[in-house]
Amino acid sequence: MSAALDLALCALILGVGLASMAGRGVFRAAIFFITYGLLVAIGWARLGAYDVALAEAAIGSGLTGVLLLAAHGRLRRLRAAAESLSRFNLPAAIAGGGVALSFGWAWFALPVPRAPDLTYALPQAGVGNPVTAVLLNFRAWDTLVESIVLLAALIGVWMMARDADWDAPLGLRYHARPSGVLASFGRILPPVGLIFGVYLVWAGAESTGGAFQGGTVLAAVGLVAMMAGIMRPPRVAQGAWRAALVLGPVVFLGSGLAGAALGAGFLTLPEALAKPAILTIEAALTVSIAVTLALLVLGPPDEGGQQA
Amino acid sequence: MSLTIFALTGAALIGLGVYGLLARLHLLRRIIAFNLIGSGLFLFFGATGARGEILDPIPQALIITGIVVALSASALAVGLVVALAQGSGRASLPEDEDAEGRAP
Amino acid sequence: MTPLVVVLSLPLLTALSAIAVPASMRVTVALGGVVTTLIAALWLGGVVWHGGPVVLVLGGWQPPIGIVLRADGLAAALIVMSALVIAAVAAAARYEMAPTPAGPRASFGFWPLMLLLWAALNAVFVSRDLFNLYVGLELLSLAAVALVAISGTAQALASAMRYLLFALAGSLLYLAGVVLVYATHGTLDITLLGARVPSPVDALALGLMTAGLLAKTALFPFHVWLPPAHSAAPAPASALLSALVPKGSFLIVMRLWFEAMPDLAAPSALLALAAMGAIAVIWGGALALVQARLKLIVAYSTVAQLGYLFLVFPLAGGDGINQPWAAGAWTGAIFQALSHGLAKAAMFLAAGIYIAAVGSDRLGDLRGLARALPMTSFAFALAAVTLLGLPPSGGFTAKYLLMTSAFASGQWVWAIVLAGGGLLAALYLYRPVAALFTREIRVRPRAIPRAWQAIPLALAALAILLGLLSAMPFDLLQIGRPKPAEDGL
Amino acid sequence: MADLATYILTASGLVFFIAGTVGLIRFPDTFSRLHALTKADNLGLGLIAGGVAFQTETWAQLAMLTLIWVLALLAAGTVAQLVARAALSTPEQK
Repeated sequence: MSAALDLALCALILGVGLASMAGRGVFRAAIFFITYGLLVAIGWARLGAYDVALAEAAIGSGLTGVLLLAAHGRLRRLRAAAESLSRFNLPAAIAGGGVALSFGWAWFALPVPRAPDLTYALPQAGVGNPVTAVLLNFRAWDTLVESIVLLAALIGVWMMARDADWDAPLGLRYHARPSGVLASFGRILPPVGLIFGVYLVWAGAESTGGAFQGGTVLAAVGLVAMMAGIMRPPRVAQGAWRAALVLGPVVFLGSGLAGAALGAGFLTLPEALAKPAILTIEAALTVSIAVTLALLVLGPPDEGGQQA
Repeated sequence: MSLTIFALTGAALIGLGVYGLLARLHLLRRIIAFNLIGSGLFLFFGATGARGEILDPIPQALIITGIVVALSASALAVGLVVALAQGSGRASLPEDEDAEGRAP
Repeated sequence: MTPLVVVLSLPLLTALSAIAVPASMRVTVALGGVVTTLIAALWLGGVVWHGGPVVLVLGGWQPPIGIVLRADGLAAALIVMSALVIAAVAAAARYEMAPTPAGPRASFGFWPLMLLLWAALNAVFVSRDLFNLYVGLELLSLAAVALVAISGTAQALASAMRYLLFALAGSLLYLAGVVLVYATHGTLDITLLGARVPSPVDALALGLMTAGLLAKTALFPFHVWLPPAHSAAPAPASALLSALVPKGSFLIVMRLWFEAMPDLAAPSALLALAAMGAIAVIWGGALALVQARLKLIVAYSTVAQLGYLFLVFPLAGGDGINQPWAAGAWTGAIFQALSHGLAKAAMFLAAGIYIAAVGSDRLGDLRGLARALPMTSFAFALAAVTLLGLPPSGGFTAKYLLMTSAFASGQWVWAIVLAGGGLLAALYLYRPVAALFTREIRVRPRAIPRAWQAIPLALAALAILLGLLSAMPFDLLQIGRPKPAEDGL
Repeated sequence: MADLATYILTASGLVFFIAGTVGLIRFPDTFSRLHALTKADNLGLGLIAGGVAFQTETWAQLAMLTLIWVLALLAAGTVAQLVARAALSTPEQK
């Protein structure tokens, strides 16, 4: 029964993935990709990887999808959304087929699994969720660099602004009618979303959740609030926003350096301090991730998009 | 059995993404192709991490990191596509259009 | 606080500060960070030289649970070279990326992006964890792509997009190999992988990782993105991109083939790597010959000069690692990476000065500029000496070591490539040097501060010094070298 | 007993989802499609949530289930409104 369910799910994933590559029009491709991401998230839940399922649904499907749709809207305005017709491309098919076959072969050629033994390490990690333990303790350096990759992408996106627009607010303007449905939604959602986002971070220490998943929810709340006209999109020149961008990485790096200065070692969390330290780092990271993600979706400063 | 299904689906998705990356020229479509390859790879990875008696948390953590990195790259790519279209009115690379013999 | 921790964290911390502080303080903060990190890098070089490799077990977690960083002689040499290049680039960027010539957008972005690129390079040079290397490479690539796009022209944006497509394809190929490695061996640590139980999947994993890294290193035939991208960026950014960025991915190729999976280095695979390098030397040189713009000549020369690096694989890899000539070839390749980094940065910074002076880098517009900008033009000529491999430069030491190994091993075909590449370099560098030093003067150049003119000269002089004092870096490179061959040449 | 209630409620929820999907595919224009989608799917989701509610062990789980349904309801209503408005302003889009 369960294998049949997985088989059906995977067939659906493949079908929707195919539709996002082969279908007509970039807009459809983006919609299919979002659907695809949600189905993959279900797949992750089937594999028992609930943290990954959340990350895939929130970031892989949701945020990436919003980015794609926003870009499509801008391209349509620039009359660059149309796509030339595509014929079947045999060399590409051979390459894709070859890659797929070699991974298929690799699956059956893999030796018996040798996962590292975490039984002695996990109790010292400070958190009960093993995935959070890996992310914020065992492989904290990965996570620190990763949070900076996100920030580098944002600085890169800002570099796409036209020089004349540099002082403009970030992103295109959206005007919601003050009495409209979106405005009311924008007023209802933030309190609920805030609680849920914070809950995800808090829960991530012991069960499913984490800074990236929670930060994504908070970013979405902020974006809805901005679209509803409750919050103004920031400008690059506003120092408080830039401080929020770097807060998480600075706290993370600072705690790592504190470990080195106190003699424990760079990025070392003494067992007694591990839990409060991880929660502090995660709280600061969540703020920065939420702001960075929201600003990534808004895009570079843009004056030209004034429209009703 | 289920793990094999997921792993082979992952493998097929990687191949599908490679096809899209090579065959489609619109840059948004190529960004989606990159994401398909990435997520197929992660699915394959997740299946390998689930083979033991307990679910290995390290692949899960690596996959979450990978998802965030993929989003960062996609965001930069999407920003570049829009900026490129602002300047040239096109969302594909010039040499690809030449190869196709027509501009969209 | 060890120098390794400072070298890793200070560029990051400075980048974060440069983002957060107001515009008026940005350059001061960034330069302060650059100087301090440079000192820490030299300190690290000294520590490694005297005390051997520096190892950092992050969080106290040994692999396969945690990540280990290790600064051996090779990593320390690259860290010191990068620090010198970046210090020079930062000094030049004070003039070129100031808000007045560059605009508020570019002058905001350049500093954090340069520092993030630096942090990524240092992280890549010392990391022993394959997935951590992936995250570091992504930071490197995204910062590099953003630096290409910083000039904002349509051509720069198209070049940046092409670069990003290659970089992402390279990342995914590399990541695919990493996934297979972990699935097979349950570890990502290079040292542990060196002692792994071999599996049939290893060859696929190594092939995928290498292909991805070659795309990022711009080895022929994956080089098409490099010249337009490197020439479209502002000159200080071009210097970073050409001198430093490809060295990160190249170093990982070396770590994979010499340390993680040396048993898989079949002669045919090593030959293929070097053959692609040889074609890059010839093809890059030939294309540099027909360019009309200085920055494009210098960028195509990067394609050629990176090709030399790959000659190391058949000379020192696989079974050859125990041969007497292996040490020479291995050291020669690293010398090539170091001297090319210094000389290429000098050339791009000189090109930036010419563009600031006459507003163009077309060879026709540069005629006679040596009279107005003698220091810069002398620097360009000195850097050319290094790229040609003439004594007493670092480039000479590099090519001499590679050539002696080629003869000693009987693989004289690589010696022909080295000689032919040198000849081509002489031809394609003769054109700009001749134009600069001609007697006629076309235009009256804008005045350039003398301190700015001296920056490329300092770098070019270091590239020469590398050859004069080659005994010192030679000793440093041997520290922590995989399986040092006892009887060198 | 609880299992039986779950079966009945989720099954009837699924029927509504199928009906909504058929409507989405077969109806001629944006507005009638929105009808099919929002009404049928919200009801379907409510029934499924109701069915799953019989399997919850704590009040917190029940509260979360309710929250999911309410949020989905709100979001669907808002989005339907926005889509309809967009469809009104660009009549050539199907």
